[in-house]
Amino acid sequence: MKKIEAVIRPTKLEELKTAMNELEVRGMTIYNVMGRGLQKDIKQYYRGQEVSVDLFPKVKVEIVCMDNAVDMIVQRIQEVCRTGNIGDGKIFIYPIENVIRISTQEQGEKAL
Amino acid sequence: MKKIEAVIRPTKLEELKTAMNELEVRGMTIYNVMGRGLQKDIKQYYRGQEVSVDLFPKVKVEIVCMDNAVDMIVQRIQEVCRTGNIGDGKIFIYPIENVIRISTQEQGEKAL
Amino acid sequence: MKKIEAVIRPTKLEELKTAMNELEVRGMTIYNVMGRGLQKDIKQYYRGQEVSVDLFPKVKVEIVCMDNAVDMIVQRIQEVCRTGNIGDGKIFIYPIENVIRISTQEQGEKAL
Amino acid sequence: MKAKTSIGMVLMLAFIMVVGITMPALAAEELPVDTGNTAFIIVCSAMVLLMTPGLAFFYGGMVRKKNVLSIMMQCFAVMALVSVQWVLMGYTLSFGPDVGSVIGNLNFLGLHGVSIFPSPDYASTIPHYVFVAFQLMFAIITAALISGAFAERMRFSAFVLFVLLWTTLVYDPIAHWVWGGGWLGQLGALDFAGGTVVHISSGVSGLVTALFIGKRLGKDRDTIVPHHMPFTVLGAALLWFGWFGFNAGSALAADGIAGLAFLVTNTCAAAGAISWVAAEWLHHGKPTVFGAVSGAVAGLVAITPAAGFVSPLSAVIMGIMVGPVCYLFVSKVKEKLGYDDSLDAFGIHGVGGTVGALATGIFASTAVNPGGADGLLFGGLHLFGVQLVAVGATYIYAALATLLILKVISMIVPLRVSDEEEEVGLDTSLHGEDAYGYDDMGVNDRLVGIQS
Amino acid sequence: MKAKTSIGMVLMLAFIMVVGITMPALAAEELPVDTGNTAFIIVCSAMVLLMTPGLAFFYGGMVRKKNVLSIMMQCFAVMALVSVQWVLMGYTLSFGPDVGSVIGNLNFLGLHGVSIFPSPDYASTIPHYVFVAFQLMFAIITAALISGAFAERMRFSAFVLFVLLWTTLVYDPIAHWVWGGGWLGQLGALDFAGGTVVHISSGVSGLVTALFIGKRLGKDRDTIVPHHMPFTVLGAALLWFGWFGFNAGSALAADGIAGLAFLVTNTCAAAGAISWVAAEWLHHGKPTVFGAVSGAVAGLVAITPAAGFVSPLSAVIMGIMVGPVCYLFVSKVKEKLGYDDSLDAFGIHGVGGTVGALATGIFASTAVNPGGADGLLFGGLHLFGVQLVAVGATYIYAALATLLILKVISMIVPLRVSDEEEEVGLDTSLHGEDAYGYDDMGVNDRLVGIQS
Amino acid sequence: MKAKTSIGMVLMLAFIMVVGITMPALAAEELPVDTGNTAFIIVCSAMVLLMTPGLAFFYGGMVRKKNVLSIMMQCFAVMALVSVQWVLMGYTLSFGPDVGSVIGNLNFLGLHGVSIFPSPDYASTIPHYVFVAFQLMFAIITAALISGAFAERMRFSAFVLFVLLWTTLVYDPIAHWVWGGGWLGQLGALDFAGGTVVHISSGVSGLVTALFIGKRLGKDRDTIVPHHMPFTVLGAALLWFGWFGFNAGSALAADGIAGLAFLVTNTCAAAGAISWVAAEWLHHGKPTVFGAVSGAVAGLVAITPAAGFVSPLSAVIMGIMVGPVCYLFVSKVKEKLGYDDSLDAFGIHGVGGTVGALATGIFASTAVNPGGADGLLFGGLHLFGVQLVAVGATYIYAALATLLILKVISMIVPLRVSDEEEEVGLDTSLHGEDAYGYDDMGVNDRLVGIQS
Ligand SMILES: Nc1ncnc2c1ncn2[C@@H]1O[C@H](COP(=O)(O)OP(=O)(O)O)[C@@H](O)[C@H]1O
Ligand SMILES: Nc1ncnc2c1ncn2[C@@H]1O[C@H](COP(=O)(O)OP(=O)(O)O)[C@@H](O)[C@H]1O
Ligand SMILES: Nc1ncnc2c1ncn2[C@@H]1O[C@H](COP(=O)(O)OP(=O)(O)O)[C@@H](O)[C@H]1O
Repeated sequence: MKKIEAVIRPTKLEELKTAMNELEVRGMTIYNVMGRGLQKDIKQYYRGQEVSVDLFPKVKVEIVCMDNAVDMIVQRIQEVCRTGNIGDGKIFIYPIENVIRISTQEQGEKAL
Repeated sequence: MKKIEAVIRPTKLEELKTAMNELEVRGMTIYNVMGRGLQKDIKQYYRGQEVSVDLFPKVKVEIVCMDNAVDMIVQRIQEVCRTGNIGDGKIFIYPIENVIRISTQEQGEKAL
Repeated sequence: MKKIEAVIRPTKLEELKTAMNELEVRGMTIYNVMGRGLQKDIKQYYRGQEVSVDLFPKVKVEIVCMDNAVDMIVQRIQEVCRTGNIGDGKIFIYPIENVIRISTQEQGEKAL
Repeated sequence: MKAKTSIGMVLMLAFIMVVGITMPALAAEELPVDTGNTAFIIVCSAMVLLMTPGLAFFYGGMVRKKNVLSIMMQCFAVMALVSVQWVLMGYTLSFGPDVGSVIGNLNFLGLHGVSIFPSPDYASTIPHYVFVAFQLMFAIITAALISGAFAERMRFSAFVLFVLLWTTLVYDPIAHWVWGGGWLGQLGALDFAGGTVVHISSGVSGLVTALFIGKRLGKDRDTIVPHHMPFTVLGAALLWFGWFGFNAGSALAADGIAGLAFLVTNTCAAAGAISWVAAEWLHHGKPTVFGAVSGAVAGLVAITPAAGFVSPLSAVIMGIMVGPVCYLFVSKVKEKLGYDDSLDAFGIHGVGGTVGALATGIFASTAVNPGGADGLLFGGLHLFGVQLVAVGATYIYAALATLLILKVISMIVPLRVSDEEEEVGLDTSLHGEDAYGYDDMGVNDRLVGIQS
Repeated sequence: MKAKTSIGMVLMLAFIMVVGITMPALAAEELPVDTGNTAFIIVCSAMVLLMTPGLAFFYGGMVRKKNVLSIMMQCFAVMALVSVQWVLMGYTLSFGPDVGSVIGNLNFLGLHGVSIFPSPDYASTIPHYVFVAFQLMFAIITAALISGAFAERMRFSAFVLFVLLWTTLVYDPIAHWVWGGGWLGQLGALDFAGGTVVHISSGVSGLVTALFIGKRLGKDRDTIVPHHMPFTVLGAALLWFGWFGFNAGSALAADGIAGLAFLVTNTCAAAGAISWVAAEWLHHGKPTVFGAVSGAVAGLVAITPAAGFVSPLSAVIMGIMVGPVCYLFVSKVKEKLGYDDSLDAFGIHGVGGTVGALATGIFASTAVNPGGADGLLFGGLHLFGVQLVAVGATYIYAALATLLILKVISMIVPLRVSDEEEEVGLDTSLHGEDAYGYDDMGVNDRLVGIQS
Repeated sequence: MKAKTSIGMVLMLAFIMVVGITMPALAAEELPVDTGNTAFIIVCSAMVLLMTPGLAFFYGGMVRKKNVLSIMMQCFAVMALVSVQWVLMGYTLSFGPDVGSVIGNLNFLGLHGVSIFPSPDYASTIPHYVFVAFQLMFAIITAALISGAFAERMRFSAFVLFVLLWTTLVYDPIAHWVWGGGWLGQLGALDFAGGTVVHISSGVSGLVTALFIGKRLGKDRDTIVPHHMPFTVLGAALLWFGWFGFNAGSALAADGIAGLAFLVTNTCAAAGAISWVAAEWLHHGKPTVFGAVSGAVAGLVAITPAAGFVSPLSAVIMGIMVGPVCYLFVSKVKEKLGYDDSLDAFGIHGVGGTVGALATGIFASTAVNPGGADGLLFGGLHLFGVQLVAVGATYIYAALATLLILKVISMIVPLRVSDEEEEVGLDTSLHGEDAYGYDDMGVNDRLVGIQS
């Protein structure tokens, strides 16, 4: 099994959920993060003090799946989340050893 | 070493902390996430607009531990967090290569 | 590639960002977490009810980098984030299998 | 059910139209209006109205994030329901010509006979409509106060029934007893702005309801803490502000008594805040904001019955007394007795109101207000006795009538939400809303769900 | 550009100084001041001023988190710009001596000739300055209301131009028509506190602007939901409170009509909240807080033109009518027609104002207020006709004038932000600020960026 | 320590009872009360009281999330402490019969001799209690304003001492000098509602304290930005609203001067907002909400001393002047000089108050208010000189007395929290509370900790 971690534009979340529904990928965990890659700083002003904002709000979506589903999911995330501009986000893939569904105690593949 | 990641019902957090205290597992990192697995959608209404909520608030608890402690901890999390209903959450187990305690520079097992 | 995950004092975030800029490490993902390690509980009071707070606000910084950059980065994080007191935080290092930049579809090293 | 509702609506509309159209207000004796007094009571009415949203924030900050809207909804529902009930029949039950010293008759049904001229019976220098409006605001805030006792677990439909029955069967009669020509007023009980009528009646009724419907889930295991303290501070500020209208306005004229009421109200609020914070600071070592605002409200409650009758220095003493008493009550006694008065409606309003009503029997002084009476300290034994009777009668009547109302309602609809609804939170389960969209996904954009 | 601005500033300063210094206020007839009425209207003015920040929160809670400051900025900008415009020339255009029944002349330019004594023409028991201030507050809230229609996408510089032009070319004339001696007032149109002048004019102009600048990005795909419901509740509470000053103050005296206006205002707000919630409860099964506060505001809008002319029972009926009508409008009709009136400025103020203006022609009764007129229900055919004319004229004039203004502005500066600015959010892209620092990094400390 | 506290309490109670009981208020000359004026000043008092919670939100939004409650606690503490101090001795020090032109005597100790009838000496148409209450509200807001200068680092116990000493030793005398029959009033200094008494005195004292206790940790490294801008907007709105009571109420009657004060107050606030935003827009290219509300407050500060004396057009000019001056001060001068006036108590109130006091000496005109005086522009050289003296005297006295007070307190208790407390945040470390429970764990349920 693998964990796919996609850090995306917040505005793309709905589309991504829809796309995952189409792939019948339902299980996912999502949270707000701040991040930076190649995106440039923004300036803000408070009573004349200039402040440089160098972290941007993103959403991180975690999807754990079988090895053979990885390509398909990553492919779809890219399609949906790409605008072609800096700031589109990144996808990270990690190894994972086991998954357990708490309600039923099922493990591994069955627990997904 | 392993990282155990449990996505649980927010209401179970206190019990889980108590249970971990009993196992003398103190170190943990916790944050709010939204997630979905098999749970069904909820409807909300805003001036007559129906909105379908398909992400549910969960809490993610991360515990890094020695390999031999994994089973005991996972076992305990399941006991405490199971109500038997859909929405109880999931546990994920990942490999981890090293841990460092910043204050002392201890590494690996000692740093836990 | 590796993922470095540092759970640090919120007040150290700015310095850490500056330090990473110096190392020319720009990509990172950051979010608020609550955690505990060896830190002691704090008491709060609400209309005379004592409440024991046993989770402390921390910031988690995730940096994905090439294998050979890990030591340098970890070293720098430790320098910047250490005050020598309990509560300085921890650094975790994980294996990671792949990274993809969504905007360009670059993979692996190039995507960092 | 829809058919039934529609028929009911049509009937009600028909009734209203018949009453409204066939009975134009009678232009009566045409007493002259005093513009100063009228300006004063109109503005005071607006200030008292603002107390209920103030309460929504005061209470709303104290509950958990998942229930904040349910509290605000209850407060707004009270504003809406009681406003209409008052116009239709509440006012006449409270202030209609007396029937047997216990209730008003139906002369003013649908405000028939109320006009733009002063009534000779009440507040004869201000338009009758203004008196109606001012008194309405008291009915609203009283019913709203109760909700703090059973927050985070009552079914909204049951709450709607409760408010309508309670305001009609409990508030309206008690208001009549004290201010509308009823037996307590005749007896000589002093209740300047509503220590018994407002605070004891609501506090006691809240307590009874809290006992009746039981504790919140998990209450015994966990301490439930406020989710948004600045809201509670905002609410306390609006309450303090509105309370000036409440107490000073109860003079029903812009005169020296109103000025006295204003000053002692502020003084007792201040002293209450100080004494509560002092008590907790000594007790657990931290002066808290929650303590400061709670103490201020306790002080405001205590001075309410006394406002036009005591000196500023007596107000200092009353404030110093009420803070620690309420603090002890909500932090220790409540815990001991083990009931779940969620936001201390009884602990602050019931207890504070009792302290205030009795203190009125101690500190009232004709040297300050010749139109009042002398309390214990000034040799007035009688007054103290009467105050005891007023307090006792209010406790007993409010408790029994509330119990009856709850029994009746629980035969129609469950008072309490299901355990699952309670766990999910009332905002989502009862009202289908979340308070803070921005806590969910999408920092910059909250685009939830696909349109249906 | 800097040079141009500086020159402009110098010129303006010079103008102001010349006018201000060479023309001291003339101490005129010295009509006596009634302290009660003056106290009343001063306080009412303050209450009406508070409605605009109330609106900032009412609206601010409804937008997405990334745009909340842009809404608040628009409301504050209106307060600032219209306040100065009014003193310089708005007041004289609206209330200066009549020119051809359509506009005021320039006699009061820069408030020349306005003094601490009452004007013989308006509100002759209160200082002229007080009348100016009270009327100013109406001009402010009206312009602010419009912004709800095109929230989350208008460029701020375009908004500034829009406010200045709109208040001068749309509000000032319409106010003159109805209240300043213009043709609608002469015709006998009843608009106690601004059903047409305030609510229809702003609602219609909002709708036109929303159509002109187009929908928000993603509007068709997603349902955009409020980011902070308690703010919306707070805003509604401040609006309800301030509306007492708005409607009761429109009597321009602390008298029985003011009292009537106060009571029916409260009653209609309450009935509006009830009927809206009833409608949605029947419709989708949940009574919402958002529905309750929206219904209350709809009720307040509807009663505005009628406040001094109808009985409390009529106010109940009007409230029951307006809730479902507005609910239907914002939940169904708007969707059908497919325009993006972001926060329902038209759906509540335009529609509710129309209901109210027509209902005034139905329910007004000289039995309640001898100074008013009789509506349809009391045999008054004429009034209803006149109300129709007033509504129609306001729709047409507001729509056309707004369209013209938008055309002109769009030739100077784009009305709408760029897509990227819209996606990032107006707070950061237009104003360089974030509303909630604490949502970002650093739970305990928000130390953003390196000092420049 | 407990024993000591108890003894102190008993002694105080005894004192209060003796004074309170043995000295009933003397029913004096019984001047007639004007209901309009009384209604006005009572309501204005309530509005001014609301300014302090307004300030709590204005300031509270500006600090970091970890310190928001500490600010609110300071504001509430001032409300509580000064209210009691005023009744006990503050009023008599400020407004008791004059002793040597510098202070009031102790005739009104514990409000002995103050009654429900007007005082012949002050505001002879309103009850003496009302005058006491109105003046009290000024004492409260003044002390609260200071806290902005040393926010996020002062120990609460030191703050309590500071407030008590400062209000007694600084505010009370200066109020006496200007309004209580003291030397500045005798000299002819014009300070309609408190430019020197309120704003300069608090601003200067804040600056001195900020210098005395030093900068916040990390101040030099990071720009500390507001954590909750909507709170700051809410606070500014409540300040603007309350300021009407502050300035118009200072006429002490509901008359034309009150009306003038109202209108110029609004005008100058508006012009201040416009000019600040214009300045920053030209300077860094973005018009900010923070700028708009800061400019409005600066405008309100500037008009305060001038409110009853200048024309609306002069108010426009004053607003245009004060915005850029304050903006320059807080964005550039402060940075240059390197002190840490956290929330610009000096930058806005000190600087704005100075601008206002001097502008009064320029723009005041007897053509507008015959009871005032003529400023420079109208040939009045004398007034400007006197204003300079008043400003200078206030600067010097406030600075020296504050310094002395700080020295004394620092010998009793450290003024500043420990570095660790400061890093953790004052809310948790001093008050044992968190502002926003919902930011912590448990989205739906916040169940913190096991009950102890
Ligand atoms: N090396 C990295 N380690 C951790 N997170 C990263 C890294 N690089 C990028 N990210 C995350 O991915 C997000 C998207 O990156 P971004 O720079 O905006 O895209 P790109 O690099 O394609 O321009 C960032 O905001 C950050 O949260
Ligand atoms: N495949 C997955 N990848 C990532 N997170 C998941 C996945 N499946 C479930 N989760 C997380 O676990 C939580 C609990 O899952 P849930 O569906 O409620 O339990 P179950 O699948 O047993 O019904 C979800 O809300 C989500 O956060
Ligand atoms: N075993 C662990 N598993 C997961 N997170 C941990 C673990 N130990 C520590 N942490 C995280 O690291 C943070 C810093 O740990 P802390 O106890 O404060 O440092 P130390 O252990 O050096 O005293 C904690 O708040 C928690 O978020």
